[in-house]
Amino acid sequence: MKTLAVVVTTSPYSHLTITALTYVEAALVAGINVIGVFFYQDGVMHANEDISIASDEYQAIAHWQRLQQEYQLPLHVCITAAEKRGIACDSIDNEKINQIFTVSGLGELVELTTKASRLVQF
Amino acid sequence: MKTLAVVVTTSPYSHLTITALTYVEAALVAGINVIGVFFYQDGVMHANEDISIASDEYQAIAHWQRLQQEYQLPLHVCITAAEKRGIACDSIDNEKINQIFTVSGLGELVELTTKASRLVQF
Amino acid sequence: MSTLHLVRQSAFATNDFAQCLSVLDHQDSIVLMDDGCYNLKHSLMDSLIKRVDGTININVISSHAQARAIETLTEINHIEMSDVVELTFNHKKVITWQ
Amino acid sequence: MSTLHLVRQSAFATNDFAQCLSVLDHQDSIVLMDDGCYNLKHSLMDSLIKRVDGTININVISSHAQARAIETLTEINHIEMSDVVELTFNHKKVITWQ
Amino acid sequence: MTSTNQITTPDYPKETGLAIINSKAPFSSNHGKDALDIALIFGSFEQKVSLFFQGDGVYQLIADQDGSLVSIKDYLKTFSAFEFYDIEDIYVCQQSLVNRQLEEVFHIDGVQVQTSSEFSAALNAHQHVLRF
Amino acid sequence: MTSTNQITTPDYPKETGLAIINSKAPFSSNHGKDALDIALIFGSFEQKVSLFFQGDGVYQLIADQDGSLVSIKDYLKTFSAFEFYDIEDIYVCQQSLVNRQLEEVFHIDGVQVQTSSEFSAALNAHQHVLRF
Repeated sequence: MKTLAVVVTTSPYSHLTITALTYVEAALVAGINVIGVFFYQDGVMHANEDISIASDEYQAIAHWQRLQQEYQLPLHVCITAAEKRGIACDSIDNEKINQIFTVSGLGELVELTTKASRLVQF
Repeated sequence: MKTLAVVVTTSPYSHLTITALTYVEAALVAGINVIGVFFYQDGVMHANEDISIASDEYQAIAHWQRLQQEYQLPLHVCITAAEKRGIACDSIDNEKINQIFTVSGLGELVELTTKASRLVQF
Repeated sequence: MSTLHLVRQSAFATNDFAQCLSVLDHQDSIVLMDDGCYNLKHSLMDSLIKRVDGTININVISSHAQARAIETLTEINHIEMSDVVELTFNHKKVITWQ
Repeated sequence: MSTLHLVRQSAFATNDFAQCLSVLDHQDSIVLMDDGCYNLKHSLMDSLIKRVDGTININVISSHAQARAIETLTEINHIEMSDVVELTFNHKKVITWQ
Repeated sequence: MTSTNQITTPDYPKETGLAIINSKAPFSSNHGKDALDIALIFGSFEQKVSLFFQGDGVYQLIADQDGSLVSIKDYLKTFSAFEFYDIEDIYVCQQSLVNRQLEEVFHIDGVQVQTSSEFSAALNAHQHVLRF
Repeated sequence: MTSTNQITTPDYPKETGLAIINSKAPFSSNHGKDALDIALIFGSFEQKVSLFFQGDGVYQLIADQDGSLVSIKDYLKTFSAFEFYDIEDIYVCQQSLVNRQLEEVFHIDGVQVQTSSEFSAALNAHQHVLRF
C-alpha cells in the first residue's frame, strides 16, 4: 500500500501553498492513501478562522476543505506553532480554529512519519 | 529637528524584531523624534491580541507597549496586511487588535514618509 | 533509484540548490518547481548536466516554467504534478529544498 | 556622506549582500547586524576591504558578532545600537538589506 | 566658511521621494505585491515614487509571464497602471539581467536598463528607500 | 528472475528513521528551534532521529555562542539533551565549515564532521527527511 504523509510549512496566502495543494490532490486522484497533512510553522495560519483571502485570490483554505471532505483527508494543525501565532487553541470550543482541522501535538507527526511509506515537505 | 519613521515587517516571534526594538529605543533615548512605527507584512502579527509568546522568550509586544507609553510612540498596523493574516479589523470594537496599535491604511505610511527626515526599515 | 529532490528556490537568490547538488547521488532525480525553475539558466545547471552525463534524471514542472516564461532545455524532462507523485514512489525518499 | 547600508543577511545563504555591494558608493557606510555579521568571513568582504582601501566606513554591532562567536577584523569598527542611530542621521538615507 | 560650505555641497539635486527596490521573484512570495501596493498609494497621493528591480526582482518585469498557469492572480498586470499614477521612473539592473540570461524584453514600456553605477546614482536621487 | 532481483538489491541496510537537515543560522529565524522540537519529540517516542547540519545550519553547532547578548533565549543549550533522548547521530558538512572559515570546535560532543559523499551516504541511511 502506498501511504503518504505531507508536512506544510507555508501560510494560506503564500503562493507556495498552491504547489502543496496541487501535489496532495494529484496524489489523492492517483489513489495514494494520504494518511494526513501536518501543518507546522507558518502552515498553521491555515487554521485561523478569521483569515480573509481576497475573493479573486486562490482560496487555499477552501481547497483543503474540499480535499478533506471528498477524501476524508486528515488535516492536523500543530498546537504549539498555532498558539505562537495567536490562534487560540486552549478554550474548549476552539472558536478560532477552523473546524476542518484537528488540533494536534508533534506526537501526531511522529505517528504519521512512522506509518507513511513516504514523507513529503512543502 | 531629527525625525524618524520606522517600518517593521517581521513578526513578534522573529528574533529580527529584537533588533528593530533595540534600534527604536536607542533613537528615543538619543532624543530623536520617532514620529511613528508602521507595521507591515508579517509585522502586523504584533497587533494580534491572542499571540502568546512563551514567558521565557523575548516579550516583543510588551516592549513596544512600554515604548508607546513612555514616549507616546505611535504604532500603526496596516489593515490590509492584518486582515490577510486573520487579525479582524472590521468590527467596531476591534476586539482582536491590541489597543496599543492604531489601525491604519497605507496612506499613513505616505504621511510618515513625507514628514520624516529618515525612514528605516526592519 | 534513491532520492527525489524537490528544488523550489532560485539559485540566483539562495544557496539551497548548491546544497542539494553537494549531496546528490548518481541514482537520484531532481524536480525543479516554483522558483526552482529559474535554475535552468544557472551555471550550476550547466555544470550538473555536464557532470552527470545523463545519469541523473532532471525534470521541470511545465506549468511552473511556462508561468515564468522560462525556456527549458532539451536535456530536461517536462512533467506534470501527477508525475511528481509517481516519482515520489519510484524513489526511496524525498528531500525538499526550500 | 551618502547612504547607510544595514546588512542583516548572511552572504553564504543569500545574494543580498552582493546586491548591496553592487550599488555601494565611495561615500557610503555599512553596518553589519544580525546574520550580516557572518559576512566578516566571506570572500566578498575581503574584496571589499581591498577595493575600498579604507574609504568605506565598515561597522559591525559588537553584541551581534559576539553572540555568534565571530572574531572581527581590525579594519572594522565595533559599534553599539546608539551609534547606528547616529550614523542614520550622519547619512542622507538608509537602505536595509534583509 | 560660507563659500567652503558651498563648495562641499553636492552638485546633484536635492533627493526627493521614495525609491522601492524589488528584489524577489514574482510568484513565490508576496513581496512584489506588497511593494506594488505601496507604490500605487504613493502615486495616488501624488508623491514621487520610483521602482528599482535588482537580483531576482528583475523577473517581475520579464515579458510573457502568466501567473494563471499556476493559479496565481497576476499582480504583474497592474504594472500597466503605473502611467496612470504618474510612476514614470522604472529602473532595472543590467547586471542582474545578464546573470540570469534574460533579454531586455519587458511587459511594460519605459523601463530603463542601467549599469550598476547608473542604478546606484538613480537610487541616490531619492530621499527614502524601502526594499522588498 | 528471482536471482536478478537479488543482484539489484542495494547492499546497504534498510533505511530507518528520520533525518533532519538544519540549513539556517541559529539567531535570526525560528527554523533551528522548530527542527529541534521535532527531534526531541522523536527521541521521546524512542524513534530514530539524526541531525544534519549544512550551509548556514553549521553555525548552530559552533562553540562559544551566547544568544543572551542579543536577548535571545538560547535554544542551542538544549542540544546537550541529545544524549538523554538517545539522539546520537549528529553530522556536519565539512565543506560548509571550510567555506565559512569555521574550526571544528562545537558546543556539544560527538559531532561527526563529514565529506559531502559521507554526508550524502549518512542521509541515505534514513527513511524520511525533513529540512529546516
